[in-house]
Amino acid sequence: MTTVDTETAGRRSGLALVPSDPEPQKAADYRSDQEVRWCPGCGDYIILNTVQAMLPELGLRRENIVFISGIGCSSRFPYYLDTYGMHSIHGRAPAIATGLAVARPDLSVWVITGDGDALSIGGNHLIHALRRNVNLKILLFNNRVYGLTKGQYSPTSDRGMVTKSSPVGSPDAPFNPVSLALGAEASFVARSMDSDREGLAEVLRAAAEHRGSALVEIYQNCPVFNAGAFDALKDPDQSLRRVIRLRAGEEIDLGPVGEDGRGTQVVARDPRGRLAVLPREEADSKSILVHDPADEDPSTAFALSRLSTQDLSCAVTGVFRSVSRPAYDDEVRDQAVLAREQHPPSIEDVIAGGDTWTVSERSER
Amino acid sequence: MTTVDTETAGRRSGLALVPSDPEPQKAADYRSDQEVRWCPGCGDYIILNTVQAMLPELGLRRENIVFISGIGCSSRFPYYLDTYGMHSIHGRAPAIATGLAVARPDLSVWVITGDGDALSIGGNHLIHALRRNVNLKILLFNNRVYGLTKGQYSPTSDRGMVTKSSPVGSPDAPFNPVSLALGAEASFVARSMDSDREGLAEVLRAAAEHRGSALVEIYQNCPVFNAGAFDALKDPDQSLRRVIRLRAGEEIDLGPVGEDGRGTQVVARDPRGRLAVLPREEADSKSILVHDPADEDPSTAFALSRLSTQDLSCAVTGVFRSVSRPAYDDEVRDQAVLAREQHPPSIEDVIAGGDTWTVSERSER
Amino acid sequence: MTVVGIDKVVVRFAGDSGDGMQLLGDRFTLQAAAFGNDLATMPDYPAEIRAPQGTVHGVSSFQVHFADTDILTPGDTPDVLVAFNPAALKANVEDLRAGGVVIVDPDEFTKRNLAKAGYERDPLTDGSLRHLTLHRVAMGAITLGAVKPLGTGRKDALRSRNMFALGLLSWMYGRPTDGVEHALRAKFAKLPTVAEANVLAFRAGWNYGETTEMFATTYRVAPAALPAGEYRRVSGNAALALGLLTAGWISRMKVVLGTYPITPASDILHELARHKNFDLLTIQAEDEIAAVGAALGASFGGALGVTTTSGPGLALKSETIGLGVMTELPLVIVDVQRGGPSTGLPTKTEQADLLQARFGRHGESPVPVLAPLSPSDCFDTAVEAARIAVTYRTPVLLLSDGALANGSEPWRLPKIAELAPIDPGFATGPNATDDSGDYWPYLRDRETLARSWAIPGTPGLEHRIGGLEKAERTGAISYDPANHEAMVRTRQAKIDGIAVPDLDVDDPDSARTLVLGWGSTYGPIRAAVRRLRSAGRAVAQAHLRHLNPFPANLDDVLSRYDRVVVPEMNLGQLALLLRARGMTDIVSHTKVTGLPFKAGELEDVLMDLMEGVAA
Amino acid sequence: MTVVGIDKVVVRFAGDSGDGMQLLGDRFTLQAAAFGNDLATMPDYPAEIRAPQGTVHGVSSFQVHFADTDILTPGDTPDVLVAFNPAALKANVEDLRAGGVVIVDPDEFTKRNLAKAGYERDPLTDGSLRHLTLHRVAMGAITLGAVKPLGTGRKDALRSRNMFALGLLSWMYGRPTDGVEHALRAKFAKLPTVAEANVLAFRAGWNYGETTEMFATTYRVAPAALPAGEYRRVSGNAALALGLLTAGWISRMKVVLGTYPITPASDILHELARHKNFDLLTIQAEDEIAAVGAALGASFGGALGVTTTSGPGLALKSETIGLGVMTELPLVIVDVQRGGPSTGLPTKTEQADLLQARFGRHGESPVPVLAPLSPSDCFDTAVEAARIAVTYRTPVLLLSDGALANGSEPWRLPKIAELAPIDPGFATGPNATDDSGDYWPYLRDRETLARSWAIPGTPGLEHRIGGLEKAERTGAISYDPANHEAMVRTRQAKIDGIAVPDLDVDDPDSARTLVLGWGSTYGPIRAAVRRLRSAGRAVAQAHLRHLNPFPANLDDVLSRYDRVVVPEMNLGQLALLLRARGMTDIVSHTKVTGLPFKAGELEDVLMDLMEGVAA
Ligand SMILES: Cc1ncc(C[n+]2csc(CCOP(=O)(O)OP(=O)(O)O)c2C)c(N)n1
Ligand SMILES: Cc1ncc(C[n+]2csc(CCOP(=O)(O)OP(=O)(O)O)c2C)c(N)n1
Ligand code: SF4
Ligand code: SF4
Ligand SMILES: [Mg+2]
Ligand SMILES: [Mg+2]
Repeated sequence: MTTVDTETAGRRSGLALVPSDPEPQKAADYRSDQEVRWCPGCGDYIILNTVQAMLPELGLRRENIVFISGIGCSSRFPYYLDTYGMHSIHGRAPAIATGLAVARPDLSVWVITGDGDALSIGGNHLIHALRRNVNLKILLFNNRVYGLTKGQYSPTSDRGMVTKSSPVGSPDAPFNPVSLALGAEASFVARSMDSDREGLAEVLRAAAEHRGSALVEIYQNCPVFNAGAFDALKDPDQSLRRVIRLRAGEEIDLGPVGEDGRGTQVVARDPRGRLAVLPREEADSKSILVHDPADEDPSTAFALSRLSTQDLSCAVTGVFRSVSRPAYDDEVRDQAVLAREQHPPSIEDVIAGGDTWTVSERSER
Repeated sequence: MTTVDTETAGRRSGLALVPSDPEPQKAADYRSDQEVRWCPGCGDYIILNTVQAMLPELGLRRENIVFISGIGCSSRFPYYLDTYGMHSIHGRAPAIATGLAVARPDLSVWVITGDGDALSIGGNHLIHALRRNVNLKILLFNNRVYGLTKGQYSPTSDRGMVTKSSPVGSPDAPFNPVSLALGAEASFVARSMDSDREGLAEVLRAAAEHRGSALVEIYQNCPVFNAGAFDALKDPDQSLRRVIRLRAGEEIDLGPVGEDGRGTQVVARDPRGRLAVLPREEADSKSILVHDPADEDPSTAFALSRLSTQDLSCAVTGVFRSVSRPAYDDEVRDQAVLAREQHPPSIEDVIAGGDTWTVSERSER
Repeated sequence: MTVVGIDKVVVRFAGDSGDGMQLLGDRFTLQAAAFGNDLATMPDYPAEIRAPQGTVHGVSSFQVHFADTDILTPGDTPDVLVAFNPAALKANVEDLRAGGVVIVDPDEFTKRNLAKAGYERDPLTDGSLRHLTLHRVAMGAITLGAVKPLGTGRKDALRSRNMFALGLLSWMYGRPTDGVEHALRAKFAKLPTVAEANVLAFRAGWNYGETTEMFATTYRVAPAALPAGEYRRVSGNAALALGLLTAGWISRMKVVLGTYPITPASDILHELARHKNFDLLTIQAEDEIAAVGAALGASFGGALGVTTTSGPGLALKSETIGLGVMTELPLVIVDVQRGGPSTGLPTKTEQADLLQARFGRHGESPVPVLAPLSPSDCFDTAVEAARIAVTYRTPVLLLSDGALANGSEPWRLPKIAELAPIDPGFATGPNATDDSGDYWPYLRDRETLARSWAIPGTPGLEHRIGGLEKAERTGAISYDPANHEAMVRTRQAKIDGIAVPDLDVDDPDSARTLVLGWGSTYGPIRAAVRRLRSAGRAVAQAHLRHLNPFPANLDDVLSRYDRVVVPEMNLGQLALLLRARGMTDIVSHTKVTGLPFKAGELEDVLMDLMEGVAA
Repeated sequence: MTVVGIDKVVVRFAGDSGDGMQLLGDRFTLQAAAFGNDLATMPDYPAEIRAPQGTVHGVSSFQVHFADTDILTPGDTPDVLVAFNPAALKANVEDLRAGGVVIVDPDEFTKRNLAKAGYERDPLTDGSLRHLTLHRVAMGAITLGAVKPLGTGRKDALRSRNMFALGLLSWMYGRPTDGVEHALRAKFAKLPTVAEANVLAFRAGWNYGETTEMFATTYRVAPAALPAGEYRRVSGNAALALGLLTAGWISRMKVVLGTYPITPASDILHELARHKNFDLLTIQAEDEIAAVGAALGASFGGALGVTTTSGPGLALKSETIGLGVMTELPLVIVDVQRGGPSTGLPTKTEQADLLQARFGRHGESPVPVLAPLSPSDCFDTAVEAARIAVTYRTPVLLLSDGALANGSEPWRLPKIAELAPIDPGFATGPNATDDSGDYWPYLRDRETLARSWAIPGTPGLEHRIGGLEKAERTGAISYDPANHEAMVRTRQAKIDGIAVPDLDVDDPDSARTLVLGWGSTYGPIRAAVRRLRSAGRAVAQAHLRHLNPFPANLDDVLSRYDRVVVPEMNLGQLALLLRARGMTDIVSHTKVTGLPFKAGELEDVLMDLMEGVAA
């Protein structure tokens, strides 16, 4: 698969300017020589494998892929991928990646971050990257805890969660990362889960193709400090009742599949216009929501993000929003191109500035 | 008016624990001896006057009111109010105010900030204060420009705005502060305008009464660096067509008032469930939105925030959302109270820790 | 069976992160403490993420040094190593002294485990341990047998191996055992089977020593001659937390800790979070800037604002500390130093933030700097830091480090009632000296130069402070050049004038060489000095706890010596500060490995230097 | 009418912020420049917010010093003050030399205006200006008359008063006038009436001088003997921006400026943002941390990452600069220093960030530090900073200050083609020395100790870097103690070994006293030294541009003098660094008022000191 300059429906691909590799690649090409050092059972392993399996499909030259991470267990990720990479400092990866992406249109730039890294110390850089729509793919590993520092609560932890830093329960209300991203004008927002390899690979591919910032929240199990936080979504039976998978152009449904091959529950607008999960038979068929991630108005995507609850009684996954709007780095570069066309650079002219005068030899005394 | 311990509908007031002043106060009591030094025509003057006129109505002891600001023209505000105050550093006022509010339940704590201060450098503290629902009233003076540093574009400036730092136009897409706040789980979000004294005073009062974080975005004119940015909303005729004033329990309408005393345009759900502004006669009366700021689900408030456009062809003002949820500082203090009840503090016991042993005189050799 | 009396022993336990080494070390330490030995400990965790089982990266260890005299370090070289798997052996065996004892479980030395540990040949058989005393004890198998009656599964049963080792070592060193069983039952009260398994394994270990003939000798380390009193074991982080709590207690100020987790400082938060029944609040903020901001905000409200962090966090807090300097509010900033620069070696120790603490802010913004010299001294230093912060209305920097934070030692419990109270002396009425009846927040105490401090809620004293330059006395914004000059110099004079105890010198032999240290190097320096003196060398020792301002007699003291040796775990930061005071003859000895100095290594260095002097 | 030749004159224009003082000063300066005088300027803005009209806080001023010799400062005491209103008089009159000329518009001295300015009595009549030469010129009324034909409204017409003043001063000093009218018409090309009004006012001013008999004398300042070449006037911020642009040009690297606005650094952004036609990008980031992060990210991609800020911003960037130290990537950090601590005096100048620049990071994280010594030198220093950053793969700190940033002087245009190119020397293939065929990003150049640098997009050299300690050569994560020690010392050695030109000393008379400065104090120090020499005193002068590492001959140079006087606009930060190198006999002379040194004040200080020496 070659993706250079794919312009689908007038939309430039996120990879449009990145050179492609004529040679076929395999997952193993993306394995670095570093020993992987997460705890046994950590969800990060599956995500790593999924990414390693997905990257070859992009067909990019490996040297033109860069992973930038912050600090956290998840942020060790770049070490294990045989691409260029930087394990930076806590919370700052989106800012660092912004500089890189702006300077180098020929790179596919990925950010790896955790719920603490992205949403606690790094919250500002995250929302600004999304607002500006820098061409970055941001994978947020949400294990709802600070793993690396041994288990304090994070901005996505449940209120009341008991940790070493909250022995009688966290007093903080959590963020919903998808809602936050939508409030910050994100052009692409998706959610997936470590255990859902297929779903994850799908949103990662979509993110890669998206031009602009793409935020992918990934529910990730931390068996050591927040064991089983997402178990309810992993049990096949529970998952059926709880997980909503968004698919563009399709009705949003869930629950055990009925005879018609569709979920027995649907997401529909209630009479006040708000979203609700109903048994299919109770829903007026016109009120059933058909998913449109390309909707310019993020309000429906936002409403969908609120269907997901912190207690996971309902979890919405897939691509919430994917709309086309100018990418910051493209804009900045376009300004430069235009400037160059209008005024070819002359260092001498700029140095002279405009108002100069000459002191001739004879004026020397 | 005395507001101590007003518990309306089971909701504790934002001022519940602040001592009230038996003496009547006047605006002049809140004027400090400092000469006000904004540029002539700056919207900050009107906001200052409005606040000085509103504070006496709260009936609080003046010494129990604190204004904390960051850095910016707007952040000079505390100097002009004869209360306690701190003109802190750029972007950090919400963090500093959080510490103060948590430590001192008997204070009414206000934060004064600008679009740069709150949304650029201070973005992270803002969203976290809102998420935690700290009992702070945050007034965001949005003039869509960095005033103090002489006119660079800000995170609320129009894309394409020409400033000294963007001579060919800003490449940044702006935030919508109300959307951002709602995405960050804010329990109270409102918007008003410098010139709309009455509307402003109203939302300020509501903010003061709200327990938890209250964000009030105030459109503020900067005649020097972004002159007339909000003029379209000030011309009475234009304002009628553009400004939507939200009122709890009322239909959301705008436009010239019809014979029935109601606006000729309404906000209604379109068939896909999204909000739209329509002539009243075109709207199915059931689809007309009745404003419910207390709706637990912020989705409708979010949708309303999207009706406001950056170009001000439509501007929604008033209280978007005001819901009751635990305030961080109350929670933290309640934990302490509970802890004290369960284990009265004994410094000696804590110091001893549990595992002690005694070295007696005789064991000395 | 011989029983040999010895004066000290250093034992190190090492195994996989999951093998319970910290619990084992902890219990063994408590036994020594209860017995009355003096002791020091040093835990060592693996790199921050749990590595695959059985690899060298995943090894966790705990070292205990206990003795019949007062001791100063966790020991340079272990006498005994209990290695629970080949990786633990590999990671630790080189540290042992020649002739040291190694206890291993031979069943763990399978091909697979050896390979995981990176051994090409079996060290138990290839002769590489010839210089050591090797004991093979089937700890796993015996434990399994011992707990069999409980019907526990194999994997769970093996978890009690650490208690087997505790039993065995307790027997070897004649430690009291009754406390142990009691403590285990209490710890696992909710899991009685686990408790029982641990007790059975512990007994099995003791019995193994008693019954088999593997160990020909047991040892006795007599109790140490510690000052009489009630003691506990305390780590630096715990002592620091308790010091902060105590400062709140004796000042009657609410303590508000605003912090963001970071290794190796997080445990201070964890400790304080447990004491919400005191007038204390902890705020886990969104980042370090918010953390120090919240602390400063609380201070503005009349609380004792505290923030705790490590180097990277201190860097982030710089700007806000500057605001604290300008607003002249109390604030205690604790930096538990770790290996740098950048993320560096986050779990290792270092003293390389001293210059950041002194100078890491823009403008002229002096702050007092203190450093504790041992784990228990973290308590006193924290109280002292708070006292200075409140008395002088200033941010104070306290520099702990990874070695202090996680190390522990016996601590004679302080008598809280005997501590001098701290008095915030809040203003209660107008103070203007011009009969205006105004309140002047920047009117200063003549002696301390501390400004007047009125807190919100005080009627009639409403005022505003902030980061812009303040007019002398009134505190109004001032752009006046002369005022700025005066304020800059006043802020400096205030810090320079802080009352600091004189530097004590220990110099029984009128030496020509002084060893001067600061912070956690106290233990190894003192131990080295003792050794030198036993070897008949005259050497003086002094240790700085106040790094800004320095003790008033410092220049005097230093001038009395031909040379001053300054050992530091950095590239010579204290040495730089001393030279900047015009002191010559400073010999900087530095080491930056992430590990504390060893007494022996310092002894050698000092010896060489002194021979140089003599020559 | 007498025409008097003089060698220099200092003129200050002062008025309300809205009165166009900066434009006036600018034009007058350009005339002097075009005439061939040497010159220096100093604008002074009011506090950051526009104050109410007519108040002292709202006064804006512009000082120009022009002369027939090369000059070094904007002048200590103005010879002429043009005050557009009472507030402007009040704010400035005390700075004038005795006998100086004051030009005021008497119509402005209304009761109301006097009150706004805080005058209780009219200074024009109360005798308080007795020691000065007062000229009352109805600038407003005459301007109104002059522009009447255009039919402009009163308020707009009065806006041209500044050009009236320009005309009058041009006449007084015999400045060429043709350029002015042309320039005004060009500037207001889109507003022809305004252009015409300005021209008419300008002519009216000239004619007023020529016609009335108010001024008995006019003055002539001959052109200065500047080296031949093409000149322009340049401010420090503009020169700095152009230096960065030029560094990109000669290195063929894209320049990426990541920055966040802050006074007095913002103009560097403003200048560079205008040159997007070069291979240059500006990113106005959300804060200072993001700004330096973006710059470092760009550097990682092979660009020249640059970030510009002032003290508070530098504090925030500390942690990320540490990452730059660890990853060993080029990065230029410009700190335009202002009055501190905290928000301090944001529009004033100071040199108090030197120690922050040197030490304001955790761990041992050395970076080179450079400081330009005049506005035009900002160009060379920026090029030099970039050269060091790229050659040695290191963050470099450049310390400008408010006085340099906004001050201006004539600048002989550099010949870009003659500048030595900067070569990033990107790696293109594997470099492992062990025939593994691997790429080792931390393999070092033997001479510079710079590491190998492969940028993304280079096939086969894929690798990861980051903030954890790196293994020597391979750059893999390493927790090895010996490796850490080696890396800490190597990073230090790399910076210590940077090639820095020797310190030049100007010492024609074999003096016993050396004056050593750094940064923007060059002008006043040099001027003071000249005066002393004219007075027959022997005094040597040297100025440091490299503050880390210091020039290799520094110790040598200093040791040649009995005493070294170090004037600084801080509390003695360079002095501290010098003493820390073991230098004694350092006399620190400090001033922290937010204002530059005056030559006269330094002359006095040095004179006193030398008398002391002599005594
Ligand atoms: C400036 C700074 N502050 C704090 C830390 C300590 N720290 C490292 S990672 C982390 C949180 C990690 O949580 P998360 O981002 O959720 O990642 P996880 O480990 O859970 O994958 C913290 C607090 C640091 N390294 N640097
Ligand atoms: C750490 C820091 N960075 C930058 C600045 C410079 N600065 C001061 S205010 C400001 C922006 C002000 O904009 P805004 O918050 O919108 O306030 P306004 O002046 O428009 O009211 C900036 C960039 C500073 N003072 N401190
Ligand atoms: S602590 Fe949790 S997140 Fe970190 S590596 Fe272990 S399991 Fe994974
Ligand atoms: S610059 Fe703008 S925001 Fe600032 S004081 Fe002037 S008018 Fe107001
Ligand atoms: Mg996490
Ligand atoms: Mg603004």
